[in-house]
Amino acid sequence: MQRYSGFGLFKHSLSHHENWQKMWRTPTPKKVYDVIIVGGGGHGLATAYYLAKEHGITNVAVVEKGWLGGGNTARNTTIVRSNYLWDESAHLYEHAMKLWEGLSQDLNYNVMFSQRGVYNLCHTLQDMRDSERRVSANRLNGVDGELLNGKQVADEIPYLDCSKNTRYPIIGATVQRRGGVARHDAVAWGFARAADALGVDLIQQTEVLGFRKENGVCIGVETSKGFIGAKRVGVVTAGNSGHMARQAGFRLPIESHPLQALVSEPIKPIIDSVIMSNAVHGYISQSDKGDLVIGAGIDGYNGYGQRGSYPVIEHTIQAIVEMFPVLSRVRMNRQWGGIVDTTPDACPIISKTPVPNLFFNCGWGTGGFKATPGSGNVFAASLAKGEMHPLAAPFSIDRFHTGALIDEHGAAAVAH
Amino acid sequence: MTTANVYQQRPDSGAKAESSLHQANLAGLIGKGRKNPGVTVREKKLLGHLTLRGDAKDPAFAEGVHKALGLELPVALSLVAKEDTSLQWMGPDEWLLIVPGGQEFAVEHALRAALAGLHISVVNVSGGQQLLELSGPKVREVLMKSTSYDVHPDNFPVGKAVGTVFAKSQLVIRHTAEDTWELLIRRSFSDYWCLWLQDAAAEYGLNVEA
Amino acid sequence: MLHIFCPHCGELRSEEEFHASGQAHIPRPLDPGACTDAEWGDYMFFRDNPRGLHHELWNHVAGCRQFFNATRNTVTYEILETYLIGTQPQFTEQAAPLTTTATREQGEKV
Amino acid sequence: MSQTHRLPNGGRVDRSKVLTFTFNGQQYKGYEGDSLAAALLANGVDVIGRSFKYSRPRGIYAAGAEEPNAVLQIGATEATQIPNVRATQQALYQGLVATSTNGWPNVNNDVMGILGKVGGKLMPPGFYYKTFMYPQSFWMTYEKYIRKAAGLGRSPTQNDPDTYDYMNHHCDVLIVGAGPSGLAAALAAARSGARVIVADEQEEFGGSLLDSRESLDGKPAMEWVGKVIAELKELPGVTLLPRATVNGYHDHNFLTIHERLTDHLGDRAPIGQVRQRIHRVRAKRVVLATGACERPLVYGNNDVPGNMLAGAVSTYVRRYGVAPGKKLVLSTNNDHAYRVALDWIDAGQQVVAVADARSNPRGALVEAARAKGIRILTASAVIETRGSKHVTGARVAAIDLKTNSVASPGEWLECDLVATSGGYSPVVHLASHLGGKPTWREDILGFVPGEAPQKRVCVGGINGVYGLGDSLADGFEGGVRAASEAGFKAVEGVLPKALNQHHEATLALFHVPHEKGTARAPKQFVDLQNDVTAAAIELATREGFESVEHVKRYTALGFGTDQGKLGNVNGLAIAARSLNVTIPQMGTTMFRPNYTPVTFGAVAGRHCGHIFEPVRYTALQAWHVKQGAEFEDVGQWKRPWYFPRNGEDLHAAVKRECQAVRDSVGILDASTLGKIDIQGPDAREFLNRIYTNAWTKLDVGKARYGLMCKEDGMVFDDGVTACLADNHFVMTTTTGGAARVLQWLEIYQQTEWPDLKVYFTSVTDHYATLTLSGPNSRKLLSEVTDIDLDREAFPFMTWKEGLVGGVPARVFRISFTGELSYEVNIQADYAMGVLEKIVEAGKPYNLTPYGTETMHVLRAEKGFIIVGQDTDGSMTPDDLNMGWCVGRTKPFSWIGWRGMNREDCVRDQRKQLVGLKPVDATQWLPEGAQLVFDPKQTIPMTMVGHVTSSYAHNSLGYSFAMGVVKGGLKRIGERVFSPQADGSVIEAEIVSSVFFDPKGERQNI
Repeated sequence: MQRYSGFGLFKHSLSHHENWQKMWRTPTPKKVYDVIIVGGGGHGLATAYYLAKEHGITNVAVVEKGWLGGGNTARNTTIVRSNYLWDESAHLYEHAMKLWEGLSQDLNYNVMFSQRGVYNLCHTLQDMRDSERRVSANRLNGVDGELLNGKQVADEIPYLDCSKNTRYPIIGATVQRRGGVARHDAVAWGFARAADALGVDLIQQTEVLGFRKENGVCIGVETSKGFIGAKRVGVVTAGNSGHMARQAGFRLPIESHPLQALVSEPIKPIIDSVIMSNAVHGYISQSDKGDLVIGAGIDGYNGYGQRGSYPVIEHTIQAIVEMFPVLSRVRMNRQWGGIVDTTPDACPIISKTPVPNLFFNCGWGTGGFKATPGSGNVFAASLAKGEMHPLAAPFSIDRFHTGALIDEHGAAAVAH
Repeated sequence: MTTANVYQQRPDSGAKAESSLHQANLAGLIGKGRKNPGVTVREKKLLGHLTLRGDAKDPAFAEGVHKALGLELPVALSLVAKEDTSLQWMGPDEWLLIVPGGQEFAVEHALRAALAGLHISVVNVSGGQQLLELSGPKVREVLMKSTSYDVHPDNFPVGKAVGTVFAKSQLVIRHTAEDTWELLIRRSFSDYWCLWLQDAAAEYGLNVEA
Repeated sequence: MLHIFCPHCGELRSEEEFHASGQAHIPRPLDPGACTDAEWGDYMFFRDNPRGLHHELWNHVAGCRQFFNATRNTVTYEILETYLIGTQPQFTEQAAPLTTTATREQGEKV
Repeated sequence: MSQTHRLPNGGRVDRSKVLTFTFNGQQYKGYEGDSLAAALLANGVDVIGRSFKYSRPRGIYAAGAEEPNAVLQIGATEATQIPNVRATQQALYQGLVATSTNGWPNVNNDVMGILGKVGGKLMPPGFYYKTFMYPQSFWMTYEKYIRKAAGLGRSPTQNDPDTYDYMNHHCDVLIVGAGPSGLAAALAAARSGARVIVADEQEEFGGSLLDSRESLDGKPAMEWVGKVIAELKELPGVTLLPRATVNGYHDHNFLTIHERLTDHLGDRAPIGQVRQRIHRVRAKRVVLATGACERPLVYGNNDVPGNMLAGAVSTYVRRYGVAPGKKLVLSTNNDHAYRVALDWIDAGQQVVAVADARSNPRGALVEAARAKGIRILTASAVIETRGSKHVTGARVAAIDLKTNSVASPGEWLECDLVATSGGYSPVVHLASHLGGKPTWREDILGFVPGEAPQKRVCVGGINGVYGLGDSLADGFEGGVRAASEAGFKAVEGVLPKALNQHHEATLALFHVPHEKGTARAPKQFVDLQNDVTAAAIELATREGFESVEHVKRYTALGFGTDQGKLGNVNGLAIAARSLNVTIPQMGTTMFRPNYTPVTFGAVAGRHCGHIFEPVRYTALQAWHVKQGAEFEDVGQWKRPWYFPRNGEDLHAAVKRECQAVRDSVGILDASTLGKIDIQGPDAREFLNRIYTNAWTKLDVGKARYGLMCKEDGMVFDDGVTACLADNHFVMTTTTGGAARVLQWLEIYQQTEWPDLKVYFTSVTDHYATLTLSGPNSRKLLSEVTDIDLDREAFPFMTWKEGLVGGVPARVFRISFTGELSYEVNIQADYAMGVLEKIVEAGKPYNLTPYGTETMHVLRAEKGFIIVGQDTDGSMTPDDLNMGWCVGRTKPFSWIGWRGMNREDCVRDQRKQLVGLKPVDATQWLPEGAQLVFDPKQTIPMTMVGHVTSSYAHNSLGYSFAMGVVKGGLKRIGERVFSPQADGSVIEAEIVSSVFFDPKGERQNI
């Protein structure tokens, strides 16, 4: 792999950048792989990378029906945090957070992970109770978190309307200072480049149409370019998981909904951190390019259209203007939608399935991006060993039968 | 066996009564608006409101209602009225009956008598809602600012009544005469509606009538 | 923003008046006690979530407060029909084309 | 010198109305009717900004929505600042203040520009992915400077003084664009009697006719426009919206229009007017007459001020009477662009030469130019331009498209304006917002709308129909079609005659070759706003980015405020060539709303400030305010939280209120609790199925507490339900749960058990509820009621009707405080009168109003739960130690029963609700605090539960709490610990959750 550095950049500038290598190959699929990852998004690419790097399994293919990182990796609001309430989630997301913290160096690709701090605003007494509960749990789980009072919030977040005149006055907030944002595309490309360098085949423009089973055991995937054999198959197709499960012959406790986001025109820095509010339903950060990146809750109905309902956009912007009245004259540039796979307990499914050797990693709802390295890391370990990684084990499909849900709803009605 | 508990809820007389707009101080705005206002607001307060439920497909139900009220059951999205009494379709098994204040007890008895033996429900909701009449040449514009329902007369002729969204909540809009409309507002939301309407009508001029 | 024909009101109304309540035609098991945990879990949580025709339950919350069913394409968002609770859809994945080419939608007054 | 570049006559500006404006601190003059861009050009302003990445000087490039460079900060005061206004779309007004958004110390002498020149080479696309990685800790510092340099304009730092609103419309036909085809469509549709809305983004209707050389019926084309507008205005049902951009095409023919009502008058709306309005339109049919947008050719240094779109030059000359130069060189690959040469000559300026990439152009306009003696260099193009802050020359050379190379050294032509035209791109944005993929048409070298299920008709330029006569006919036909599909009978009409000129085909040239090759040539910009060059696109493909989305994301092509209106097709063409595929194989990126940016305030509408969301009040609100209550938000309700007296804080007030209730009597406004009237012969059976406990034996006159679970067995609401008659009940719910519970009942009745005969009606608003609680409540109430309050006659958990304060009331004897209590329900209209009588009678008893906080304390002392505070959606009744409320033998498998018997719900060591008593009675356990058995363990600790409710100030005299603890009910008497943020640990004993009057004697006196 051609290493990236400031010096390298200078050297290439002398030859007018005519000699940069391809970031990844365009391989022809082999007949059989040790592991096939279905889905070339951030999670899938990370899985492939960690399979190769940490488990020495390099005979791996990532099969992607479109282009790498073209699903929710390309359509989210790039927030990274790990301040989840329940132990199982906190441990998983904190695992991801630790990987984020060295990811650019690990991948030799700047994913621009920027620990600007993530604030969750409190508007009611119950918000304060829930926040104390979450921050207290975070602290005892080794996840950083602070609970701020109204005055501290006003001091830390300029232009936030902390007056008593608002409809839902802000009375406090939690902050995770290690939380922040990352450059979403770079995450997919960085993992892809590093995985490719370790020998992983990235097979784009190839759709998985079904799973071939022998004696009920998965032995490979049927694709638009023919059958590809595999000892184990991991499916990581956010926004399409229900459909893939149907191809494999079972159902999931998942419904796919549109999740919308929008950006403003680029403006000079005004929002320095990530600010989220469940009560008024909106969250906002500012990208390095200057766009205000804004999102809200999911649309109410199932949809695979990568677009959502206009009233959701209205409500979101109303929330932003309510929180930051100074932004009223700034203008919205572009809106879009992703497709999120939601589960009843707002937690992912990282699990074996009724089909032996077929594993699913899905149901991340609105929280997938922030988990990318952690999700890939534990899924890779599970695929390598054929047994679920301890951090992944609580996220099995079985919990929807036994009742052992990990209910993040209370803590994350508008999770991201 | 008594099927329902019905009691006279309104005091005889002399008791202090406040409509839901009392605290929004609509009364304080009476006569203080612009001349030739685009919108005139009038409270129709302290009327008797009864929610009637029953099976529209059962002829006995329709007959009973007619017997008690002298009104035909209105079909979907419509309103029938006789003098100060109106009966409005609210849903396939639900109607809203509005009668002059104080009559609701007697009317409920009459209805229950006429519908005896049928599976019905009559509920006095007089304290929870009231009518707000909007009239004037600019009412339609104010409604267009407030609801995504089509209020053009082609779609919303006089005599029609619909439940829909209004600003960030829900209410019923009734078209009662060419430039006259009624909003059926819930008590606890009254303050919000009042502020909303004042704001929406400001550019056209708003007058409050007693 | 969807335009939904309420079969009770007999009109097309804006999405804002409605609340989506998930997949339709999921009857509550008549004898829950006879269900295994897995069966009960399936009833509560597992859904078809199709890409294409979806039969779903809607409530006209701002209007007549009634529930009804709709057959909607989850990719194009076209609504092929709305129908009363207790009745069956005309359009099903097997029986109908995924998109209609009809120039008029249900309830459209022209 | 003023308006040096203003032509002596011509244009649609009103020269009698001189307007003064300021740009970068300097005052200029312009005319009414000018755009800001036109006025700047009239004053010879070259450099209006610096580019995003390389800080290169930039000038006005276009005349409309596609402008990439002239993106300015507008506003005379801090509160009225508007970032990123396109000068081409901003009408000039008296006193307008504009500044450049980049450039330090100013746009003409920019330090970053020097850096850009030096460092530009180090900033290929994606350079930031390749560097700034080491050392790890430095990224935040690098980033700080990157952020400072990025962004265009700035947000105001004061609140917006203006207001915005919505207007909802329903129409038969919405026509987008009021150019020739749109107006023809409007005539056809409107004459049929349909409800028609015509929206156009420009200051006035006319579209391309506003600067057209062409005539209709032998008269200037704008005369026809005037006639059409006059006719449309007379027709009922027609709404004309100029200055109104249709920004989004959403599902089911819902479109949003952003109308700028006052932006042409000033930076602040006149008093009493809204600044901007969003029209939310549901259209039966949509006619898209959005036209086409000229695209430039890509050549070296094509960004130096003085390079301009050919059509824009014509616009400035003919519409504004402004000549943005003297000596023009035109580089084109098509016939249409020749009109700029003719307009330029007509304006008395010099055309140096036309470079036409085609080898033998013979179209009508070409011949007209030849006839005027204009020098035409064929098979040639402008290869590059020169000039630092303004163009001083252009090199025209022969090009060989087969080999994609320069075929002659060419010659440098001295000029001060280079007009460029690379053909036209139909404006397919709206047609594609819902995902309909546009299709490439090789004959017009542009994407046209693809098939889509939407009920829409595309007419004119968007279809690649460019001739005026054809466009009118296409528009009219489209209008007829739209109206008839919407149910109207179209009437025939006669269209004005246009001279249809012979146009030859456009040549497929996008990127002009350079001898040095793309990587080494002077920068050839594809996306001017984002500084994306042809070399950058080639580099992206070289590095393996093969999909259009990848190329776009890697280079930032099309991510600007112009969303790539000029650059996208050129970028695609370059990428396609580089990957050796065709343009349609390359495909397009997604088009998403908005077409042009929309003010946040306008999208928010009036839903901000005091009417952001509904506030709900009870009938007693005025009284609460008079008593000085502090309020708490509970759902949409404002509820009195506590009633401070004489400067008391929360704790002091609550302690006093608690004591008053325990000692004498207090009064609470409980009107916000949900109340549902339930009638029908199956009401009782329904309650049996929906509640966890049994209702079969509840007699008329009695009331009972019930829990509701979801199918998973988790508690989701609770309340008291009373039997009013055999078939008649009234249910109470939590305040926040009222709407949810009613929905819950309805969904089961309507979809699951339609055979059960029962009706539900909300009476939450109908009744006001006054709770009198305390040992003296009976005495007090007896003074204002005729009801027999005797203990035997009116026992606990029953209800009576009678007069209270002279008003008929239904009184429930139930208790949430543990004290003797009465809940008085009266029709809300009469609540205030009744309250006043009770308060008067209460004076001797020190009747004390109390709020939600005191209510919470008193109920916690009794161990009563609050759903949502002591529960979180993961607790069964058994977890709450409320197994007594579970009907384990009810015949029907009620909602929740099966769920709470799943494997995980019946295991040991579930978290259970218990009381917690800090060992140090003065310590307060924070609500939410996590609990552990072993405080000395290392992190991550094993947590065993958390505090749900906690009160240090109460009637007990010591701090106590409720909380959930793993296996807690079997651990009564054991200790738990709560490690705090400050390192301290609070130790507490696990106790029964009933702290006060465990036998329940006081409520039963």
